Amino acid sequence: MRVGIIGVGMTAFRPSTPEYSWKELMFEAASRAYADAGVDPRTEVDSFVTCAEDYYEGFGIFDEFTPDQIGGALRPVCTVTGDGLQGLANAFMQIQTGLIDIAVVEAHSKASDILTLEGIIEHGLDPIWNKPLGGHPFLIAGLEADAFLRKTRTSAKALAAVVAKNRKNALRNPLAAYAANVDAAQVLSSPERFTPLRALDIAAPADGGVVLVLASEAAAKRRHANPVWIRGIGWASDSPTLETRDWTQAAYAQLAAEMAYRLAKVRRPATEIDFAEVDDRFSYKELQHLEAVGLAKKGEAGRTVVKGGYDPGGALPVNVAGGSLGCGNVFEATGLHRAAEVALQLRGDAGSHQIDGVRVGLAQSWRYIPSATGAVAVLGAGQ
Amino acid sequence: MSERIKKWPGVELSAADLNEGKVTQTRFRPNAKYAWSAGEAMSRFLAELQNGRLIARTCHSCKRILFPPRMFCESCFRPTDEWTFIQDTGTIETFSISYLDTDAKRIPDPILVGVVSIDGASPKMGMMHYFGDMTKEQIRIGMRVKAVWRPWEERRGSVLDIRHFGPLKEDAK
Amino acid sequence: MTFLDRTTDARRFRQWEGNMEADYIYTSGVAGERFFVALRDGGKMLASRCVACNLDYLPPRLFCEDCFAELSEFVDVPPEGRVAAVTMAHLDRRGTPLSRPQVWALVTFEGIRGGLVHRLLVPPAKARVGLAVRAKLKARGDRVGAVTDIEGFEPVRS
Amino acid sequence: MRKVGVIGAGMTLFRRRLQETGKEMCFEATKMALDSAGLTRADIDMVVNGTAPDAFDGVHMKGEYLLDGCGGYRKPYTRVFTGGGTGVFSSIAGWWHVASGLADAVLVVNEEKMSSCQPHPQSVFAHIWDPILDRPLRPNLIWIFAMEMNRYMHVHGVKKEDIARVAVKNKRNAVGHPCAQLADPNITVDDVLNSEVMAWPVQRLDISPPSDGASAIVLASEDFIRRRKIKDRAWMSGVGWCIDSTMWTDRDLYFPEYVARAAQTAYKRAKISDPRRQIDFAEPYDPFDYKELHHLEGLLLARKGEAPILTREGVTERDGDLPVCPSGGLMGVGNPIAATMGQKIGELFWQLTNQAGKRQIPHEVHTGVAQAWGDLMQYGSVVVMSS
Repeated sequence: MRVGIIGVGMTAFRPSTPEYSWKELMFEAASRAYADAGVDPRTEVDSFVTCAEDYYEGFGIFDEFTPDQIGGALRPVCTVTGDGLQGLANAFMQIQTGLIDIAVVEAHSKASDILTLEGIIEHGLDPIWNKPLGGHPFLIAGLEADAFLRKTRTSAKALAAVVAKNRKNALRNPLAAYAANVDAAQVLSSPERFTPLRALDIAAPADGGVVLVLASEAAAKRRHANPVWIRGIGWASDSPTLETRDWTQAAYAQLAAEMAYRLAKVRRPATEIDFAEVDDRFSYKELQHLEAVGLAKKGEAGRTVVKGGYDPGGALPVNVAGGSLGCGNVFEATGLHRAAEVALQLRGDAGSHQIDGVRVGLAQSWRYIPSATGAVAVLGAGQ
Repeated sequence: MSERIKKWPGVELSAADLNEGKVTQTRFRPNAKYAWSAGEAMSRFLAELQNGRLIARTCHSCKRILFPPRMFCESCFRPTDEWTFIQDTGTIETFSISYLDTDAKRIPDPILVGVVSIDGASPKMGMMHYFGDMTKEQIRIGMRVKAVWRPWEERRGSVLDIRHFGPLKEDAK
Repeated sequence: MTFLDRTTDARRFRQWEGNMEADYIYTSGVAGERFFVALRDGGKMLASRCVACNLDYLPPRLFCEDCFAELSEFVDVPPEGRVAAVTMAHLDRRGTPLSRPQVWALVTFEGIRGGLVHRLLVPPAKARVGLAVRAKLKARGDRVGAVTDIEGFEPVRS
Repeated sequence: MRKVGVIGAGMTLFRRRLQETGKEMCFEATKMALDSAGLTRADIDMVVNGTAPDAFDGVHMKGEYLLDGCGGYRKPYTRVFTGGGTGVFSSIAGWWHVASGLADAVLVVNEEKMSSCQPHPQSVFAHIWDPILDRPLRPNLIWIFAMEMNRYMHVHGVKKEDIARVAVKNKRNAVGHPCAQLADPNITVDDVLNSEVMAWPVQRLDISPPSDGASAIVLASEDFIRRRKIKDRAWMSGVGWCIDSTMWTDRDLYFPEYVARAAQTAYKRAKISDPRRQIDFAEPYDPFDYKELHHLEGLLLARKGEAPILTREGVTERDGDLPVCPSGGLMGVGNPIAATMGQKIGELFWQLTNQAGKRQIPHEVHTGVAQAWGDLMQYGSVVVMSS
């Protein structure tokens, strides 16, 4: 049975949103998604999946605070403590059981509610082996970037090219929080943070919400919807133990892509996929992820980005909407935002950052520091 | 299950093993601080508490008067329509007589706490709060109560601007 | 946007402060207990051995994450390791800029799966991948049985 | 839709404090479940983890931390979290992994290490409330149970001694459970009624205290079960889940409507039209003794206000007409929130495959229901299983 996306709703991404409580932010994204899908959540939605982590929200049990603003009160709602693409995978499976026709996936960030972001991320480190050392948690990204750059012989210039591309791309995305006309030289002269990463290599946090409405093929047909199909989806985790995981490549993204390609019957991703939205919350991650999902050969992503191969007009447009470097880090909503952008592109609804003639797109996610978990979705337009 | 498995896993520790460091361990207190945006509905709610008033939102679709107020109706899934003030009197829906404080420490004088449905809001809609000016023998479900407000200068825009709910003398209304 | 009433006076928006803080005690666990007692009392590091996979894990584990065997054998970690990845942190754990960057490394050991992420006790200019290092331990009397009993890794030859 | 069966289960001891790290506890329960199903980690396609607040274990993104212990290394792995409802909900998530056709064999692993939090897990319960409406009042978690219990007692005129009978029954049932923390063969109704008052009407022996523990089950498709010639299996014939509004002070707490909705969905899927007649035994969520009664009514196994009467008449005893919590429940075995899957789904599996040993219901049983409850008195998750 095929499963399609029939509704997309997003708020703007902003560094802070004092005018909204987290509930009100979720309500806006949900309202937009239901209007887009033409669906009444109170009578037509069979299942709601929200994606959230307690410490990002500041609640002992955040699941309590999810139903009302998405139309889920006294309805089947659950929290997937994962990123939005994992939530999408679970809604996809629910529909595949045949018992659910229409499902909703929600993810958001109210990062501006957090006063001590480093403290929250640090609290995710292994309490026996890592947390007592007292380092900033981003040192893990610094170490991984070092291992990746060294192994693939990628230059710091390539990282700067990723940042410049994504922040410039965001200038064409009215929802983006951190659009800027930045060039590689500015990135390379920004303050050092976790060598080889500089300040501008690290996506800044943002608030924002994303809601997608999914339907079975039969339900989509009944509603005369023109869905974007979830042709394949996969998710996987490498070791949670920092010391034993693979530091040079994103094994989780490779495994997730293999699963998604198997379901989507994609055999040669580099030729079959027209564009990609991948996690770039640290600049090197975009390159690492492109290689892991098979859209670049090992060691080549860095050279390709420098040559403009991932620009909107390049051979493989990557993060045309601006990525997290341009839109802001929306934490667990990051992956769902990627899927939403791919869906809008495939519908031809991406506005001034629309790319022409795209039929198949890839969305990829990572669960941020300190995880080695990620997901991949292959979306396709038309029949 | 029980028949086939001989050893059930788990190494039990005593409080002393942990607290006196008889097993190796790590201690930590996370730095996890927040300032939640109150947003549209709660900002107004808090401002009105500071004014000594309770405010609700109406939904013209289901005809409910929603308290605590929200900008959307969770039943109709539509934006709510209007602000409306409600009373500061109500009825005890349920209560507890607590000999425990927040840290589960025992206290000699119990806290009276419960849910009050507020007059003027739709039936059963209310808030959790303390009860005062009554004994644990006097408190009962169905009892009529009224907010006892802190003096104006002590109010901060918080549910604590109400000191507690005390008995309502109906004839004095 | 999606509401019927909106405030345009930004001063009216309130924030509410709070936290998610508590005190925690984490036990080292079954495998961790073996490691930290040996570190504290014997000044040495242990890895746990998976016979089935022919692997030695550092940090030691109660179970093989791959074949899922319960691990009960322990072996000594070689005294000398090498730096496999390195970074200079310019911010402390609270995000405050440091006057002198901290050097951090992933240190691996010959024949061992894993390693340790820890401080590298060299000036930033001398921090490099491939450097041969050994653990610098606190004095016996100062060791409590925690990963902080290791002060960091220092070059074998300075 | 593909049929999904439970083919193995395991659990650790439930104790106030265990030395194992959370991931070590997960490993032990997972290994037991795999061994009992005759499988290895290599046979498993996907893994689901269920664990309640990160603030108990004291690890942000706790699901990631526990991953290797759950057998999730280099596999598709997801954590789900619906408060206390996770105790049964994670098995529902496992069910859709298999029923969708994406996986043939799935591990579901639940864990809680509540002893990490000092001085008492109560201190992190302070964070589960709405920060603006509730937290300023510095509520204790037991308060809301006391409020719900009081409302339930008030509406139906229930006496405390009828509630205390649940505690007695479950602590006695737990005597046969090898993992039990709170079994007591000699406890009486008077013991419960004379225990110290915590937050009236809740007394010390009305509550299941916090524990450390983990539990795991293995789920598989019908095809996999046939192919592997697996004998001990119990089918998940119906699942349902439902959450009520966050605004708990706007609801009448005397009846758990969300449990009833979840149960109706599960019964419909299991083709059960008359639950009281068609269901042979139940494992409702019982972190407090009154919750068993409340949930029996929510599960439509008793009319509103009838559950205390059934209990008084012995209907819910292990040898009664409708055995309830034959495992010993949370009241008898312990309450490491999500890990109580061991007494709920685990017990249904063990009873339906005749492996419950000293706890085996003396008469034949074919269909059981398990339920968990959580969040701000608003979450119901229900699973019907049949032999």
